[in-house]
Amino acid sequence: MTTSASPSLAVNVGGIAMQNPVTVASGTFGYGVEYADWLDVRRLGAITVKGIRLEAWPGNPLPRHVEVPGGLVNAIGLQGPGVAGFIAQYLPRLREFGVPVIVNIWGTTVEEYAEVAARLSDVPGIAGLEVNVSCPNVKAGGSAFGADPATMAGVVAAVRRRTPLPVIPKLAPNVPAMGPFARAAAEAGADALSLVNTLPAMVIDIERRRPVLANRVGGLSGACIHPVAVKHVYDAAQAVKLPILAMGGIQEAREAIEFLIAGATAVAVGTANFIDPSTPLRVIDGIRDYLVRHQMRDVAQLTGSLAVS
Amino acid sequence: MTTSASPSLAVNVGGIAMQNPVTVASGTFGYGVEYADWLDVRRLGAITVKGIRLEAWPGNPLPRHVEVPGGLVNAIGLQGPGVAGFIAQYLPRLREFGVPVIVNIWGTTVEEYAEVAARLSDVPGIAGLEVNVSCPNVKAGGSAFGADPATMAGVVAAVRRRTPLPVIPKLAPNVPAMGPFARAAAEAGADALSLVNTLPAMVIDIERRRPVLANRVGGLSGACIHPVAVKHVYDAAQAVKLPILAMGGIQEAREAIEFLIAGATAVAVGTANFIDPSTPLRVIDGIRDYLVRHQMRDVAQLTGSLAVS
Amino acid sequence: MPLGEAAILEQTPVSGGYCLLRLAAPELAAAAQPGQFIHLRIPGLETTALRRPFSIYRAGAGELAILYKRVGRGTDVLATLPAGTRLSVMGPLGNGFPLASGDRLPILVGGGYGVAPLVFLATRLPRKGVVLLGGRRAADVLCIADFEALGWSVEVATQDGSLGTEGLVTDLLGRHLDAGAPPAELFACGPDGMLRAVGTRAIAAGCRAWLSLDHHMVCGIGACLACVQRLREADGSIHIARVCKDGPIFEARTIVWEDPA
Amino acid sequence: MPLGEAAILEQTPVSGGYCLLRLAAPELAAAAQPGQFIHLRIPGLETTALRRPFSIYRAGAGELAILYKRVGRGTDVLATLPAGTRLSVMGPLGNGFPLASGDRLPILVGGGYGVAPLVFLATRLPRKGVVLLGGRRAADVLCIADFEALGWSVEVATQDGSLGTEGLVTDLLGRHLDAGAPPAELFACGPDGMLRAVGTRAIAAGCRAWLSLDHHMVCGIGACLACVQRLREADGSIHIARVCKDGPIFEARTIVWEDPA
Ligand SMILES: Cc1cc2nc3c(=O)[nH]c(=O)nc-3n(C[C@H](O)[C@H](O)[C@H](O)COP(=O)(O)OP(=O)(O)OC[C@H]3O[C@@H](n4cnc5c(N)ncnc54)[C@H](O)[C@@H]3O)c2cc1C
Ligand SMILES: Cc1cc2nc3c(=O)[nH]c(=O)nc-3n(C[C@H](O)[C@H](O)[C@H](O)COP(=O)(O)OP(=O)(O)OC[C@H]3O[C@@H](n4cnc5c(N)ncnc54)[C@H](O)[C@@H]3O)c2cc1C
Ligand SMILES: Cc1cc2nc3c(=O)[nH]c(=O)nc-3n(C[C@H](O)[C@H](O)[C@H](O)COP(=O)(O)O)c2cc1C
Ligand SMILES: Cc1cc2nc3c(=O)[nH]c(=O)nc-3n(C[C@H](O)[C@H](O)[C@H](O)COP(=O)(O)O)c2cc1C
Ligand code: FES
Ligand code: FES
Repeated sequence: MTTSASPSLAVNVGGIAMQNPVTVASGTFGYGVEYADWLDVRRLGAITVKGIRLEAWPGNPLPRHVEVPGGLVNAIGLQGPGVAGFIAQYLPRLREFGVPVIVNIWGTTVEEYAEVAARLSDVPGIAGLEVNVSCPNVKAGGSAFGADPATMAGVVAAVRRRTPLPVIPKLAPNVPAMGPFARAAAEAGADALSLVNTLPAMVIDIERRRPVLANRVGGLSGACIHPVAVKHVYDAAQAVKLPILAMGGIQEAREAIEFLIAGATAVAVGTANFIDPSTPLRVIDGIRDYLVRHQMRDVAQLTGSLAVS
Repeated sequence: MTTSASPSLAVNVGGIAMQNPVTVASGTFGYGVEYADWLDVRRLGAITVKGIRLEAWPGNPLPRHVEVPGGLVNAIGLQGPGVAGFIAQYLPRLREFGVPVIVNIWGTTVEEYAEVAARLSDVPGIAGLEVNVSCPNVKAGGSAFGADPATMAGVVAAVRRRTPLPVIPKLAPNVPAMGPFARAAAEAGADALSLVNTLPAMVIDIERRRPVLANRVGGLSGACIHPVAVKHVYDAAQAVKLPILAMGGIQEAREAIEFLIAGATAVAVGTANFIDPSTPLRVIDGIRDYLVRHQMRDVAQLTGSLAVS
Repeated sequence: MPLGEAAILEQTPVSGGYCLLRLAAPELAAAAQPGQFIHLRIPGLETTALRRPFSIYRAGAGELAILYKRVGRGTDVLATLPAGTRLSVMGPLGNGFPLASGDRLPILVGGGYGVAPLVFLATRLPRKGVVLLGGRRAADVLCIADFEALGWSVEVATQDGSLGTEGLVTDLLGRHLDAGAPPAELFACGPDGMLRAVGTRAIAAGCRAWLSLDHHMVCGIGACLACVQRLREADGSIHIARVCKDGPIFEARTIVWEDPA
Repeated sequence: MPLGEAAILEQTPVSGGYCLLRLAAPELAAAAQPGQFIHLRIPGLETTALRRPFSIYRAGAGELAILYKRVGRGTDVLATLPAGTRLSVMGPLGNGFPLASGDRLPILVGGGYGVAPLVFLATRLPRKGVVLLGGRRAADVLCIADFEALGWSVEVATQDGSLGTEGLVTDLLGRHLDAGAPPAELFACGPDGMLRAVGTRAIAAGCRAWLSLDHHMVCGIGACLACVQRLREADGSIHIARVCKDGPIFEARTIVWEDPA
């Protein structure tokens, strides 16, 4: 794929070696297999799958989503097959793609997070764990663990103790400052950071005077959250040395390049997959073109290259 | 303006009697006089002016704004004439409009906030103070005071001690949960709450690899923040009994009605003024039409009318 | 089926706010099965606007048609696009109707744009049968001529009585499900309330009813879990299916209807 | 001037990516002064898209024209709008050029779309003078015929030498500011670098230069403080002016140029 003149796109995110810096955001790409008919998933830097807890989980009632200007509000509620179901139904096929698999995990207790991590560490074919402490759509678990640095760090430390896999906490954007969260995660043993999750949001049907979503609230994703995410990525990169996996509103290579310049090592395409499944590949190509045009030999030169006066 | 058949639009926001529930958001309507040629400002429920501190303040270097999908990122940096300048240059003309004037205040220290409040309490023609503890665009002051409930409450309490005017803290949207802030503000003596300010954001010029804004970061406003603001308003209304002045992304009456249903007593139109200065009047008319259509006699029936199952 | 583009061949208002859209899409047309849908990206909408799903109305000879109703900003924009415009299309998606063996009389029940997939189905079923069409008023009842041209017998009910019987389309079902009527198999597409009523009657009459569900969708291919539907398996266990991928067509007996919100 | 709507009368590509847009706007046309601008809302852009400012190129007989260059998504969309489209227009905005008394020779200096307000100015100044026009290449030099028809003498400089002198428009200034030349007053509109150079030369030559600044704008009417410019008052104190409301035209001596970013 790369000729000698072509810049190097390979990156390493906390121990996960990726052929290029582009993965997909958890929950927007199913378990990898669903989109396999629609793009060459072997070209991705990694595949990040939908959140998994210990047991199967039904998710929220419908409606689970609503479109808003420049974005999408979802409250899927982390429906999933549980660890055993994931390993049996999806992992074999995922392994065949030959790209690193990042599993997004969550739990309703700290112990559950750790247990999920341990179980996933026993099976081959998983490259790393993204620890979701920021899902706004479940009552227990999710954002309840991500609202303050100490609680979040407790989850990260518990997971860390039970797995040799790279641990990547996924942080919430609705915080006053990302620095304290980034530092707490680093101290708790995180190998990289993933940011950001969706912004808690609510949409009301004014005719019925009811929330549109059955879950009342959901998480805002898509183009409109990109400038918010870039600020968080920049702040996290200033605070810690950990590699950052950045996401939020990537639609084209441009938004991904902003993340890299702000300090991200890799990026994930989320909501845009729904609109155009070829987005991750266009982003990979766009990053390569940018590097060529700016005479950079390695995407690492882009990471953190922001000049501030 | 109201015939006998017409529903009542009058509201009271923490002691500020407004003929209708629609004001303008601080910083998007200058000092009231600038837009007087473009709409009948006498029809507004109140006029909220740009942030004022003790002394004149130059604001940030240019560029101070950048357009993004569904929104605007600004870093004006609270440029203003200071208390004395405001009283001399703008207040006389503002008084003539005959609608309540809400002055948005800030300071670089807690004492300065209190001093500004005291000085503005000595002059006639000011209906209330909106206390900005959430501006993302100044180094000292602004969001530094709004990042945790206790610090924020300290500012509110200090202002409270120095003014008999209604005190309305203006809160930031980038918090894990609005409840603790709302409760802290209430306990510190706030008469109402104003929410939300802009979301901290960053936009990078990828060709130059520099932040677009001279201030590096700015605040995101406009349509895209509306679902985030609605959630905060709902949470605040669940947490405290204080009247809420809601803002963030109002473009038409629909978004304002969502805020009222979520629990707001009044709303403010911000960024939309720049695009269509008649927005506040269209919103007033749209709320009236909605009340008529839904056979409500008073806009108070709308406030907090959200049905949740 | 890779992600493709298709050019608009024709865009014609029909009646009652409905429009016919013909697309040049040879591969898609060749693969399409009745009951499947396409997921269209509508150009000119704001950033992050999702695709919109539409049932396949006709497919063949290198082209594919849908029949859509203008109901919101997506379909409003769609209606303005001139012939020649290229659209990004995902499809054909979903499971499609089972093509019955022919030993039972097929009865198609359609409401509103729900007739679209039934027309396509009528062209492929091995045996002709009866079509029951409903709508609020005459303008909402589409495709009568299509079915008649295919040799199907058509009965109509409108709520205002402006065409056919006054009442609901489900009122027309009774006589066809009578003990004395020939054994039937039902295929229905339309609003939830109608589907539910068709399902209830089919179950009572002991015949199968294939219902095409109209859930809002995001990805359209089974990845996001926005469109789920609880199903009761033969063994009584509950299974969460995705309408876009495992459906949109499910047999009435398996569907667990949620209480009306 | 209340917020109004104006219908597009004509939309014509000129050269070098420039277009002429004529609007039916009687009140606005009657009130417009040279150097003022209009703030246009461009339909079809995404939610929360700001208005775009454009200098008034011609005004009179119930209509108003602008000359715009396609440079981004707003002007790209603008260029697609057919005659008859109604646009929301705020204007006329800004202070406008002072209309000199006629005791000094007016010299107009324009670069790119900066010529637009100068054409309007040339129609209103009490005395005819000299116009110096610059651009990268011949296609960027607009309105020569306009000025000549008004009886002004035109000199051109292009960077590639494809029209007039090879070089910058400011190179043409020298001879007109010589000690021997008649006392002049300068009016300039164009890119920052050009304005700054014009200002520096005018100050050196002891004559006034009225510069029209091109700051990005939000409200366009002085309310948001997005477009500020520091000015040095006669007494040496610094004053922060709003380009949209207090400008866009300022006398060179008062402008405090920021260091290039
Ligand atoms: C499998 C399937 C087949 C369909 N076939 C047809 C058809 O043949 N002809 C036709 O006219 N319509 C059909 N629909 C409905 C069609 O998708 C919606 O009418 C359309 O998406 C409305 O888009 P809008 O932007 O105009 O409306 P808006 O109300 O502005 O849409 C807002 C959002 O809600 C979704 N939405 C709104 N109404 C519906 C609905 N009834 N069903 C699903 N999503 C909806 C939109 O996709 C969009 O995401 C079908 C839906 C499904 C699920
Ligand atoms: C007082 C004044 C008079 C002007 N007169 C003319 C004119 O007569 N003809 C003409 O072609 N252009 C003129 N401009 C510039 C014109 O406003 C911009 O070219 C236009 O806004 C670009 O919009 P866009 O969406 O195509 O570009 P984009 O780059 O997509 O715009 C993004 C944002 O940047 C702003 N912007 C981009 N370029 C400029 C610029 N050069 N100046 C100010 N804002 C900019 C836009 O308004 C918008 O908010 C004038 C600008 C000002 C301030
Ligand atoms: C439908 C949907 C489902 C999601 N599910 C998960 C999930 O299971 N776990 C998780 O950590 N994030 C989840 N997310 C968040 C995304 O991974 C991503 O952080 C967010 O959408 C921002 O990126 P985007 O703007 O590119 O979509 C989900 C997002 C969407 C839209
Ligand atoms: C240009 C601009 C200037 C602003 N200045 C202030 C300010 O001085 N004080 C303040 O409290 N909020 C300020 N804000 C925030 C607004 O008052 C409002 O809270 C925010 O823009 C959200 O509303 P909107 O989405 O309707 O614009 C400013 C916003 C903008 C866009
Ligand atoms: S729409 Fe995504 S799973 Fe059905
Ligand atoms: S653009 Fe708002 S003050 Fe000039």
